[in-house]
Amino acid sequence: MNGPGEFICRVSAQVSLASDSYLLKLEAPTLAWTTSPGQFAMLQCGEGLDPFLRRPLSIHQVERKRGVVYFLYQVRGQGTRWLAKRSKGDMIPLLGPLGRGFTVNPAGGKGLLVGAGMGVAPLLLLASELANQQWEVVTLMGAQTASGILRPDAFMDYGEVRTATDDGSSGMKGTILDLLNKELDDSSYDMIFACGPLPVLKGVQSISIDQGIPAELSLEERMACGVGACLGCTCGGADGEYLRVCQEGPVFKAGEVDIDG
Amino acid sequence: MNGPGEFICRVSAQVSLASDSYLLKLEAPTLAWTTSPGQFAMLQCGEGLDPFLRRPLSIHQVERKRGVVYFLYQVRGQGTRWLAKRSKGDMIPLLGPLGRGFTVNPAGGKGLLVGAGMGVAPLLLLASELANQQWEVVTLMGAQTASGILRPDAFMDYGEVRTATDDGSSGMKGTILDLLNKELDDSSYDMIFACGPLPVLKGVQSISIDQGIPAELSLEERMACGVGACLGCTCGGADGEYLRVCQEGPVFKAGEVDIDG
Amino acid sequence: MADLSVNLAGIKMKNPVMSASGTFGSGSEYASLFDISKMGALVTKGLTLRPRAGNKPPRICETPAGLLNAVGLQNPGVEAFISDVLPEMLGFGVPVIANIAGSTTDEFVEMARQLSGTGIVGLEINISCPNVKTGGMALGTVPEVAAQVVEAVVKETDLPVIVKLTPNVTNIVELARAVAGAGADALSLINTLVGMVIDVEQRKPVLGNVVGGLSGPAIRPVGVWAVWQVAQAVDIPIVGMGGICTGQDALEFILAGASAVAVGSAFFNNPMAAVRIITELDEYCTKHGVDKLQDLVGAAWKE
Amino acid sequence: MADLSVNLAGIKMKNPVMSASGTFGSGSEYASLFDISKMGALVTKGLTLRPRAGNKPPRICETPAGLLNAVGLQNPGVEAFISDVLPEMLGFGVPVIANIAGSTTDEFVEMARQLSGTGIVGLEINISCPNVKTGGMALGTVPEVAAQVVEAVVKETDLPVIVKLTPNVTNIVELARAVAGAGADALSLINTLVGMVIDVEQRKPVLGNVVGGLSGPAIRPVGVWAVWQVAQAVDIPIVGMGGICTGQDALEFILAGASAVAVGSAFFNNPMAAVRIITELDEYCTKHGVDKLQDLVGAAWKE
Ligand SMILES: Cc1cc2nc3c(=O)[nH]c(=O)nc-3n(C[C@H](O)[C@H](O)[C@H](O)COP(=O)(O)OP(=O)(O)OC[C@H]3O[C@@H](n4cnc5c(N)ncnc54)[C@H](O)[C@@H]3O)c2cc1C
Ligand SMILES: Cc1cc2nc3c(=O)[nH]c(=O)nc-3n(C[C@H](O)[C@H](O)[C@H](O)COP(=O)(O)OP(=O)(O)OC[C@H]3O[C@@H](n4cnc5c(N)ncnc54)[C@H](O)[C@@H]3O)c2cc1C
Ligand SMILES: Cc1cc2nc3c(=O)[nH]c(=O)nc-3n(C[C@H](O)[C@H](O)[C@H](O)COP(=O)(O)O)c2cc1C
Ligand SMILES: Cc1cc2nc3c(=O)[nH]c(=O)nc-3n(C[C@H](O)[C@H](O)[C@H](O)COP(=O)(O)O)c2cc1C
Ligand code: FES
Ligand code: FES
Repeated sequence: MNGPGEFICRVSAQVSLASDSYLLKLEAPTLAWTTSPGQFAMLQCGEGLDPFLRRPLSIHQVERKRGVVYFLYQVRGQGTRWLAKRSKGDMIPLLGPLGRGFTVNPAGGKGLLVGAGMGVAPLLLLASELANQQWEVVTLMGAQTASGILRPDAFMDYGEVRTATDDGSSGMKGTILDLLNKELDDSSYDMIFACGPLPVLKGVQSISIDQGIPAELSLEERMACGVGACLGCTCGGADGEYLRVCQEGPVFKAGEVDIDG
Repeated sequence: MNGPGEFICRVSAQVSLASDSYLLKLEAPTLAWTTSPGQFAMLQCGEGLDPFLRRPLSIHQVERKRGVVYFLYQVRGQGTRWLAKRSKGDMIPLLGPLGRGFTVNPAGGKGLLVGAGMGVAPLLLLASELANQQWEVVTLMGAQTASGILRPDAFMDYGEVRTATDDGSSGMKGTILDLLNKELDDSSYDMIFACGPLPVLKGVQSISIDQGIPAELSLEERMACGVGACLGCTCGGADGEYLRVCQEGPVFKAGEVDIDG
Repeated sequence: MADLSVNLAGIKMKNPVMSASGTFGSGSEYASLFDISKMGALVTKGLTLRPRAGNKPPRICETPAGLLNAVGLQNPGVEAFISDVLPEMLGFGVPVIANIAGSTTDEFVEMARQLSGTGIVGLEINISCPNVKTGGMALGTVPEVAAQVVEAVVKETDLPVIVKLTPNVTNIVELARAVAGAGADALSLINTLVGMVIDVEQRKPVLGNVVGGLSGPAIRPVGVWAVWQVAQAVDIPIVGMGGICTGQDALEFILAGASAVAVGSAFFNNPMAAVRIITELDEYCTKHGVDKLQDLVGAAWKE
Repeated sequence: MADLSVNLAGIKMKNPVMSASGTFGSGSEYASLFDISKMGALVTKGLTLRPRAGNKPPRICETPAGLLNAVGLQNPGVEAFISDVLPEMLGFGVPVIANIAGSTTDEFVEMARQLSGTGIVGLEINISCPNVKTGGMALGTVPEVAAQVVEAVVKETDLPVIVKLTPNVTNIVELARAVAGAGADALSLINTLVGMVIDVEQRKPVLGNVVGGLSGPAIRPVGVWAVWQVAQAVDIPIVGMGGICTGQDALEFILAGASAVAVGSAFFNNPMAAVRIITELDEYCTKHGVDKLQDLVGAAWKE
């Protein structure tokens, strides 16, 4: 890894999916080649000085030969609202790749991907890399309702996909943790990779510890610099010291972090 | 006059002219019907809170039946740079019509329009109204070079157009004040209507006083509210009191203001 | 429709949204845009005993997410205000509060006297204007001096006295305690921060007055902090202000401890700001099952 | 190429653009983005005598044209800094200034002692941090207290002593005079303004620490004003900061009287900000026929 770069990227396409979510395709050849699964970029989401901070978004998918990078995101506030209005030809400054991503053991294995809501964003690139390294991949996706299950078809390229929704409109009726417990009852896995809201990550963390299955969790925190310089994005570490989500994370081993601590 | 309104206007077209200047066409039927020559609007020129203030732009031209209003403006800084990037379908919030415009005496007469650089912006609607009221109109336009003479063809619809440029690339070689002096040597006028940088307005003011020809001058000042509420946009009045450019102006009688005072 | 009403030290308002002094003219400037009677209260431009011409232009300079102003209290003087401007303000059927800016205690007292019985329902004592050479902020940075002004005005008038404080001090709580102790009925927080902008081409200050007062969203966190601190230290109600543009912004101030809020610079960004804020406050209450907005005052530290 | 160099109280810099304490890590975080040796000087994160864990998250909150931070001086302590971090900072071949934040005078003195002879070329005395309970701003608001800290440090060290002041005071000129009188070699203006943001859904402060320091373009006019006032009152050089994002912003501070400038929050908006500023300062000089940038220091009031 040579460290992040600053790129002004051309939008090559943007499409709106369900549930206020968007798939953004940027021309970013260097980023496409240098990033690894679980890393993110800081995107400038405005023209003036408001909003002032860049927005962290996970690298969702890359097409190395075409030099493009995809982001999958949900409109939450001012920055993502601005981003959703961009279209082909617009330019977006971006800093990346950033952070420590998922561990993809080249020896292969059986991996369980757990994506709650928008938490699926960093998992697609991971699924593809795992598949490349001969891993067997199963993806669990959870949401409130079927329209919140994002891009299940894309995940199907790399292995089986199972879903859970609160209302039962897609897959199992229940939470993604219910689905995870069921899945672990049925099969054994070498590794769990999870991303989603804190309660889900906390659940995965205790399941991982209880059942002795190693897990990696992708966390979120408010960020300013994105490169480890400002100490603004810390979360509690297992040994009481603060860890920088942008540098020691965003992906942590389940035992490293004190979630909601 | 019923006072200004707040409208969110759709851009119906925008075209870039010479010298970093743009012609913007907005759907604004109420504004088109209620405005009079020399009035202006405050346009919101950004999406976030930076830039924070709206930008004052003169009503350049209206097509009442089509419900459209044109603005002619030059890119100067952050706000106008943003505006120049808008295209068909974008929405722009706008407050108007604002201020006191030019006096168009329904009795008719012979009017001399003096537009220095971007100062021509408010004069086209004036030319059309004067022509409507049976005035004979001559327009003097000045700029550094030919490319700075904006829309002379549009002004030709309402009367003769004469130009002056510093380098002689269009019309007379010299300043617009030289051209004005020459014109007044050749013909007599009932009224001068001028807009442009302060030195030009100051020149027109003294010519008006010296030669006893009434003149109206359109001034500029930094504005916050645009409606007379904040007292931020004042210029010196002839009697020593401050006048609000957005309310008592932007068009003043030559004797009312102490230019650069 | 939730109950947005507030009784601010005896001033009854149907909602907590006031205009901030100096930003809303007499109200009539905005009357073609929205129904002014929807406002909770109107506050006048800062008034002085004699007419004031104000500072030399330029008086306004945009800054990131805000602006500097150095109007310098241009106003016709309290007498001409009462005869020429006040009647149209009263015509909106909304409580009108007079913002007064004396350069001495005597001037404050004299203005308080002249304004009583005119229909004005409260006085906002402006000891925080950064744009004048005498009076203004000079009276509002030393607790004892501020208290002395307030005491004299309170003695003179039966009207509720709201004291407007400057954030340009080391310890705003100390000031607030001093004026509360001197009998203030309420506080307004905050007036503008002092700032300046330099024109790098001209190599001189942009404002004719060199310095000006910084307002707008840029200063909102400073305003919320002032209210948060002061509300926990004094027992009188607070009018919160500083960059309020939306219902959410207003709620920040209310949750920090403000009973009412004032809208100033926001009008320049969006002339419909006050209407938007009132609507959004109501929506928030409805969405969150809040019957009475006043129940939220200080809720961010009370629970 | 104009002459951008500056000798800041004995610290020789090839240009006046420094990093602002706490925003630039050790510099290595940005080393893949631009050549760090292009910077005029690097300033460390605030150091304390013992390691500090810092405040509980969230520590960052965006505000209009700025941000609040409440990092709370997380750092490994001065000893670990010297052994683990300083070597890589010195490796960039750029002067390194240590920002020290004691909670007592003795701590300041002890850190000054430990840092001398380490390659550090200057000390920035941080008596203006709003995010710690002891020391910090508490030492920097009363002129006599500030002067006493500075005097003790100056006595201990041969390094140039730069004193960083807070804008959260009634009279920054008085403070500046006091620390200049106590032997400070230079001043840094300004540290952050105190502010807070409330989450209206949670009805509690966003920051784990409740309050934080407001930085970024939002506060730039306050910073320019502080420099303008202080530069005319003291004879020691000033490092100006507060929302500097462009060459034009840096020039505002220089024309107001700053000999050098620091870039902080701008890195978060644009990681290439420092490079941009250096380039634009050079362009401005070339365009306006300025041979030596230092000739412009204070030009807005000197002529
Ligand atoms: C490493 C990382 C990767 C992420 N990847 C994705 C992704 O791939 N897709 C996606 O939809 N979202 C992702 N997020 C969350 C995303 O960053 C926020 O939704 C986004 O910043 C919200 O910005 P806004 O302007 O729309 O919202 P606002 O609420 O207006 O933002 C205000 C401020 O809070 C910050 N903020 C708000 N929510 C979050 C959050 N959840 N995490 C961190 N900062 C936040 C913003 O960055 C901004 O500084 C990721 C977050 C992190 C930390
Ligand atoms: C009544 C009136 C009518 C105008 N009509 C036109 C027109 O039709 N066409 C046109 O090109 N220009 C017109 N102008 C000037 C136009 O308002 C400015 O060029 C524009 O505001 C610059 O904004 P900016 O963001 O690009 O520049 P910036 O320099 O970034 O603006 C910074 C601030 O200064 C203000 N400002 C800068 N220049 C001026 C100026 N000359 N007058 C007033 N405020 C200024 C801006 O509004 C803003 O608040 C008019 C000005 C006034 C007062
Ligand atoms: C143009 C302008 C004029 C002002 N005039 C006054 C005044 O006369 N008296 C006063 O007490 N405050 C005055 N203020 C301060 C505002 O009332 C308010 O306290 C401040 O602007 C912060 O609120 P805001 O950010 O919502 O504008 C003025 C502010 C502006 C922008
Ligand atoms: C995240 C962050 C951390 C900071 N940490 C320190 C610090 O440790 N010591 C210090 O003196 N100032 C610290 N500051 C203040 C900056 O050095 C600077 O004075 C202030 O941010 C204003 O400049 P800016 O607007 O360019 O950021 C910090 C600022 C930020 C944003
Ligand atoms: S965002 Fe700055 S250290 Fe992580
Ligand atoms: S811009 Fe507010 S009075 Fe003219």
